[in-house]
Amino acid sequence: MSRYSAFSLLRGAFNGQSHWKPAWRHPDPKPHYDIIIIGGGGHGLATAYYLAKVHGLRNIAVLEKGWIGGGNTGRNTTIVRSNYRQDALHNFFEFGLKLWHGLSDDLNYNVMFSPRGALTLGHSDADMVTLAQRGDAMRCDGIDAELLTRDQVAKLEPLLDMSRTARFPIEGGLIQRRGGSARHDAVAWGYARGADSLGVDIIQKCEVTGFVRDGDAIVGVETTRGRIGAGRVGICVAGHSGHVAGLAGLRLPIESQTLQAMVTEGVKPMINTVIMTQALHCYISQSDKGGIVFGGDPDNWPSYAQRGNPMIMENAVAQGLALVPALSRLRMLRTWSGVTDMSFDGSPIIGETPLPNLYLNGGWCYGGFKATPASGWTYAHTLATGKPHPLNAPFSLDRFERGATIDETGSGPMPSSR
Amino acid sequence: MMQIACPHCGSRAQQEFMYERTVDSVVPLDAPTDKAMAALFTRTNPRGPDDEIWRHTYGCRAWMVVTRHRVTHEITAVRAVGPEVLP
Amino acid sequence: MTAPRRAAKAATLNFTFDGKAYRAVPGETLAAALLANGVKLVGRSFKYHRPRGIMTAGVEEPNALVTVGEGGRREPNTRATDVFVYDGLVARSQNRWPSLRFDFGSVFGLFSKALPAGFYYKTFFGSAKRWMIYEYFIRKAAGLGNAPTEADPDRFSHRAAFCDVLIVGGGPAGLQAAVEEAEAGKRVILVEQDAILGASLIRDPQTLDAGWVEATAARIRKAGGRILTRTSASGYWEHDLVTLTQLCVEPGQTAENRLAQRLWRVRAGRVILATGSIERPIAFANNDRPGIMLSQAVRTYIRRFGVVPGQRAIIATNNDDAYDTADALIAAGANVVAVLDARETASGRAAHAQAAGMTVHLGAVPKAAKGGRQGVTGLVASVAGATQSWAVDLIAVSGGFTPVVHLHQQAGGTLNWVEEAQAFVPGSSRQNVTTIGGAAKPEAVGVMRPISQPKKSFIDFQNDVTLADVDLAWAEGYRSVEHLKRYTTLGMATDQGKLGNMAALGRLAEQQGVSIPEAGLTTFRPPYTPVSMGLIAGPGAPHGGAHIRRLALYDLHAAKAPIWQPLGYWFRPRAYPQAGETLATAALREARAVRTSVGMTDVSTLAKFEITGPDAAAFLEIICATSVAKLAIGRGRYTFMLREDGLAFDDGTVWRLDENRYLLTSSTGGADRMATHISYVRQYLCPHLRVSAVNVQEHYAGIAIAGPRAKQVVEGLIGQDVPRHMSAIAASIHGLPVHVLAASYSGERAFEVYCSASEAPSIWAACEAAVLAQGGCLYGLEAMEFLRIEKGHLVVGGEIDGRLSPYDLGLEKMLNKAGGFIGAAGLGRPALRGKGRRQLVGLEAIEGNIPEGAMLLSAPNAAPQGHVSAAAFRVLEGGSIALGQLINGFDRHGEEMIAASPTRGQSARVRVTHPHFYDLAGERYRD
Amino acid sequence: MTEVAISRLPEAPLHVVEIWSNPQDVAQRFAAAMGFALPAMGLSASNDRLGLMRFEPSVWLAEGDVSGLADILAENGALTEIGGGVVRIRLSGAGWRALLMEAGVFDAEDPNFGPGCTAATLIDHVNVRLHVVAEDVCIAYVPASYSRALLHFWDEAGKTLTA
Repeated sequence: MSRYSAFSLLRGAFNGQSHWKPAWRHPDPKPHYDIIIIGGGGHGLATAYYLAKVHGLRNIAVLEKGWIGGGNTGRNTTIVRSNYRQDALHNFFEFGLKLWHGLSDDLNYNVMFSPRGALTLGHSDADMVTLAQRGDAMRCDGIDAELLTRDQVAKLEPLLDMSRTARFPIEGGLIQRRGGSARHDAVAWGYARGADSLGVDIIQKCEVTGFVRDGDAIVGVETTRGRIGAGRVGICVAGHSGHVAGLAGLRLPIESQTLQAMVTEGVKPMINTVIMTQALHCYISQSDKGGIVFGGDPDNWPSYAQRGNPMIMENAVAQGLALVPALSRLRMLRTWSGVTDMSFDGSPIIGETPLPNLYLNGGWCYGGFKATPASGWTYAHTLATGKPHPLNAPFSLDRFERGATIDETGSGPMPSSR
Repeated sequence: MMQIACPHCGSRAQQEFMYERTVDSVVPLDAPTDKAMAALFTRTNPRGPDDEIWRHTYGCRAWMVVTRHRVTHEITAVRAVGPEVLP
Repeated sequence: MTAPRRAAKAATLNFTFDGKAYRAVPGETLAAALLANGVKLVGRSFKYHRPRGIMTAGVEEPNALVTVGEGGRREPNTRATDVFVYDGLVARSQNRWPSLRFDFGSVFGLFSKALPAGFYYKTFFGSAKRWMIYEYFIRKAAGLGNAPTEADPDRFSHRAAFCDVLIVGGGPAGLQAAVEEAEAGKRVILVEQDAILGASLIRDPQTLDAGWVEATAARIRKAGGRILTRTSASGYWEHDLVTLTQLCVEPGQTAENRLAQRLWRVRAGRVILATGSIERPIAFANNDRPGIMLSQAVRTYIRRFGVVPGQRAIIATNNDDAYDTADALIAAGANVVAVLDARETASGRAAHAQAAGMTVHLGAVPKAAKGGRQGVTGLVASVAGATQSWAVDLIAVSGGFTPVVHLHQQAGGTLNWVEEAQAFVPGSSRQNVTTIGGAAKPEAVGVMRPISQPKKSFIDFQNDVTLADVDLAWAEGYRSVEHLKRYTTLGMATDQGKLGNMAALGRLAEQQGVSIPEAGLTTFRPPYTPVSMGLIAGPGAPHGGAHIRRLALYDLHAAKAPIWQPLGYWFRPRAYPQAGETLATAALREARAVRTSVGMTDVSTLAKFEITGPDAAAFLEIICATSVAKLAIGRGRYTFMLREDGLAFDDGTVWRLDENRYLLTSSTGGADRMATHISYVRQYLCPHLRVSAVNVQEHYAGIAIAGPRAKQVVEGLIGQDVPRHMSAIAASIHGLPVHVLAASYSGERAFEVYCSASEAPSIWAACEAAVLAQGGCLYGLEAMEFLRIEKGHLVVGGEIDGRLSPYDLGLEKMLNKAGGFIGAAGLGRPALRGKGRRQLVGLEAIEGNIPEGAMLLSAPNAAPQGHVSAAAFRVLEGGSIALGQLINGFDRHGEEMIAASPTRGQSARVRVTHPHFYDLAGERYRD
Repeated sequence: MTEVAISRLPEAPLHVVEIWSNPQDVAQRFAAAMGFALPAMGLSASNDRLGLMRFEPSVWLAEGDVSGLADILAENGALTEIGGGVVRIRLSGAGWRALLMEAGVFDAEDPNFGPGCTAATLIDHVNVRLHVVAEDVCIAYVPASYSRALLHFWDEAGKTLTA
């Protein structure tokens, strides 16, 4: 692996940038791996990276149906934060946030993680109490959270409509200053390059079409590039978890829905933080290229279509313009959609399945991107040891039937709650 | 944004409708806990057609079963449910 | 034939560019007007800040981006080729500092060798904070124009339309299709993004009779067809829904009726795409200089606008179409020094041109342009292997044609590769869409491989992506076309790759050693051209798509200038402060009035359902987790509802008004959810029941009258005995029918008076007079909150937060023992009975005031074991009290804890108690 | 072509009529007693004291004098008053169809949607019930809490109507 640095770039200025090696190999699959990870998104690649780096395993393959990072890793709004009310959630995501802060150096790949603050606006005194409660829960567990007054919010984001007559008046906010955003593709590519350099085989254009079983136990996978044996198999295909688990005969507490996002044409800096709100269904940030990145609610009905729906977009933009009226004359340049695994309590599933040797990582709803490092780390632990890490133990698959759901919004038990 | 053929009103815009759940996740009133929770908490979630319950909430308020393809969103059947009604 | 030249005296419109005044002819685009005024340098590129001019005459323009308009109408990144000049137009160049001519950012161009594609992934290491320092400068350099800082003064409309046939594109094919469909009796809509119809006929008018366009348009209109110009089909969605964006005025222009743009949502039976094609540039070194223009654009400027973009031109092409440009230039009096045709053998058209005396070089491929920011001065090309150069001031290029297949692909259609046109054309589609005209049959072209220096050969002009960047991405293993796009940012600029994608694909295919269709293709997603955010939001922008719901008694409340509180879509009075009062003092005064005399409040927003029929009780026993069937006529009781997973989600009261008639109330915030739930159970689960469940939330206004003197007040109003606690009677006030329900949320003797909302104002006025006469007052939500917390009553969203079971809430004893209700099965889940559940408790301050929302800790810095869901003060005695959720809380009464709110720097020492602080025996609400 | 007048009508007695069993029998009793048939989906019917509009499969909206209806329904259905929560807005002039397309999703421009037709739909996020009473008059039944917002929207949109 050629090391990345400013110096190596400068060197390239004199050789026409001809010294760069491929960031990862394009190997053919071996007949057997100790661990196979299905899904070459950020989570799968991070899992492979930590399996190699933390657990010292080498005989690992990541199987990707298309091209790495082409699923939800490349189709989100790149927000990174750990500001959850429920302790199982904020502890998990905070572990990830700490990894984010050192990720570029760890991977020697600049993932452009920019902790410019994850700001949640409150629109009433009741919202402010809810935000305080969330912040207090975080602070009591050692996670940064700061309650902001109206004036502080106005100073931080001068283009917000702070008038008292606004439809959604802004009473204050909760900010997690260590939250922010990152460059999504770089996360997949950085983990891929890191994992590859540690010997992991990343096999693209290799779709899993079935499982090889010995009794109940899973001992390999059938793929479009032939049968591959495995000691343990980890599903890591959020968006399509139901489909892949279905190949093993499992029904999951997951419904796939479309989540769309959009970006405007680039403009000079105007939005400083990642703006979210307690009461509304939109989130706004500005990319390094200057585009205003906009997200909203998932479509709220099942779909595997990677295309958005104008009515959801209209609602998100209407709310965004009510908050930041100056966005009106910017032009929406591009929309994209991901297929999200909507779980039935809004929280992910990482852990064992009823089938020996088969593990599941999915159910990320619309919050998977920020989880990438923590998900990879804990899933690697689970796959390496066969048992969940304490951080992902609460996110077991059987929690629904047991009655131990982790419901941040209290709106369960269905993804499209009434 | 789909157009759904309501059995009572004819073809109408999706905005008038709300998705409820899949037919296989209906929890019968007399189901014991294990069966009820299995229905409530697991889905086939096919990458293909499925039977879904929708309501024409902002139209005739009636419920219906829509057979819809999850990738193409093609709707192949819509069936009325509910009490007996006059034509 | 000589082309018309633009007459200077026809230029009657004033506009400015970078502060300098110019004049334009009506009907001219800003680009045409700038060219006519001799302005060549118009913008700067995104990454290297290279000087750029006008390259196209359409929506595909990558270079000539300007900011137009002022104040809240300022539109950055407007294509100069896609805005028609209006009087007073103000345009500014962007992405330059201090000026367009001397742009400091152009130093990035000097370092371009060290800044290849994806350079930022390989440097700027260190902590995230350090990256933010680099990022600060990167962000300042990035972006193009400046966004407005003010609100938009104009309106945007959303309009639905339905038609049998939607035709996109007002060129010859589209017009012909539209007139045929319209005259066949179909409902037809024809859209054209230009201000006038004709498309290619405007550029090449000789191909059809003069007047054909106007005559055809008239026939379409006569047959009832709708023609929308300045309207672009921007998105093709599900089930043949196409969104159209119509500019009612030009970007930045003031609309007299305040309507800036209109979004049409067209549901079409069939869609015909006659979208034509976009000409491709040619990759050669410095192919981005001002003065290099697409061949058809040159023709457009000459023939449509009478503007000749150069006097000494050379044409580089791989097809026949560009020879028309040579003709147009010559007709306009310009000198065409040569046509460089990449094809090895002369086509008929080429031979004809040669015969007519034109200098045509076959097998000729451009290598490099000469010149700087003020325009090209020459071109170097390879002609049959030898290098040759010419001095020119205009290079017209035509690298072939890319059919506009965006909408077809958005509709889920496939694409087919046509080798002789080197282009993808629409294939099949699962939607009802067909493509006709040039987009379906692009012109044949010769294959043309770039032979120039890759580093300076631009393929994505705006984002400064060169052939070298494509090569580097390949070398580094970014092999899928999606990786290529993302790694190089190709196609991500405001022109969305309309010009450059095919060149990149060709290069990628060359690297892979495969044909272009094998190399893959990126997906086009909406919109076809960028769409204003204000238009997407539409008329909903000011209220975020969420109208405020107005109380029936709004005017009466507003007259008292209350403090309002948002509650879902409603705004309700939170307190009615008197002179000098704060929210807290007003609320306390109001609450004390309820405890000591009488108060009244508006409870109209509560969810209310009238349940009628022989099976009404049976139905309610499915919805409610408590028993209902034993309720006597005229009696009511508290109830709560569970989700199917057994957790509580709402509560309220149920009243038996008559033998087969019940009234069910539930929370305001959960009203819509409850309405859906009730309908689902009634229509889907229990279609056999003989019951009518009607949502009467808005029909009935509700007024609660509470306090020790409430009985006298209500007796006086209705002129008869009041019902005893949890009983209901029908009565009248001033002759108007009301229901009087004796229910208490406050803990005092209390009544809820329900009446038709249309009659509520007069009843409210009567009640208010009676209450004031008894020394009472109005109270708002804040006082209500004080009262209910002290009484230990639950609130949906607070204690009933969707995470607790009836066991956790202490409601187990009220569960219907017979079961059969929704949620009964879910209650059987083992973890709901296990240890470690959060349970409802009361909290009493030992020291300090309990902060609402605070965490409950057993010691400082210990992990939280619960939280405060609602906090208040004892209304009469004072003292901070609260309700909370605490792990195993039922067994912990008497324990001391800390209620800590680090975000507010507040904490209190508390004692865990029973969650009732007032009148435990419930004596006060009985007579 | 695009003129439209918008006015709020005075309150009227409105009831929900729901039939839960034996709908044919009820329909017969109704027709016999009232002199007109229960209207089919999407239609209205009336005599000089009572009009019925059908927006739902088993529910009719009754406007006017409902005396005698309870007896007709007997054990097969029920009558529930809802007039307090509904505001009637009259849209008149040739432009009413175009106005309803603004922020709408229903094809009010369909020539088959003529006098005697009813439809429930969403307009500017508000659930509205429409009743065409004449070629150039449509009455909208609007939830009272949203009526001011919708009136304001229609006033604004009415200024910029085009065919």
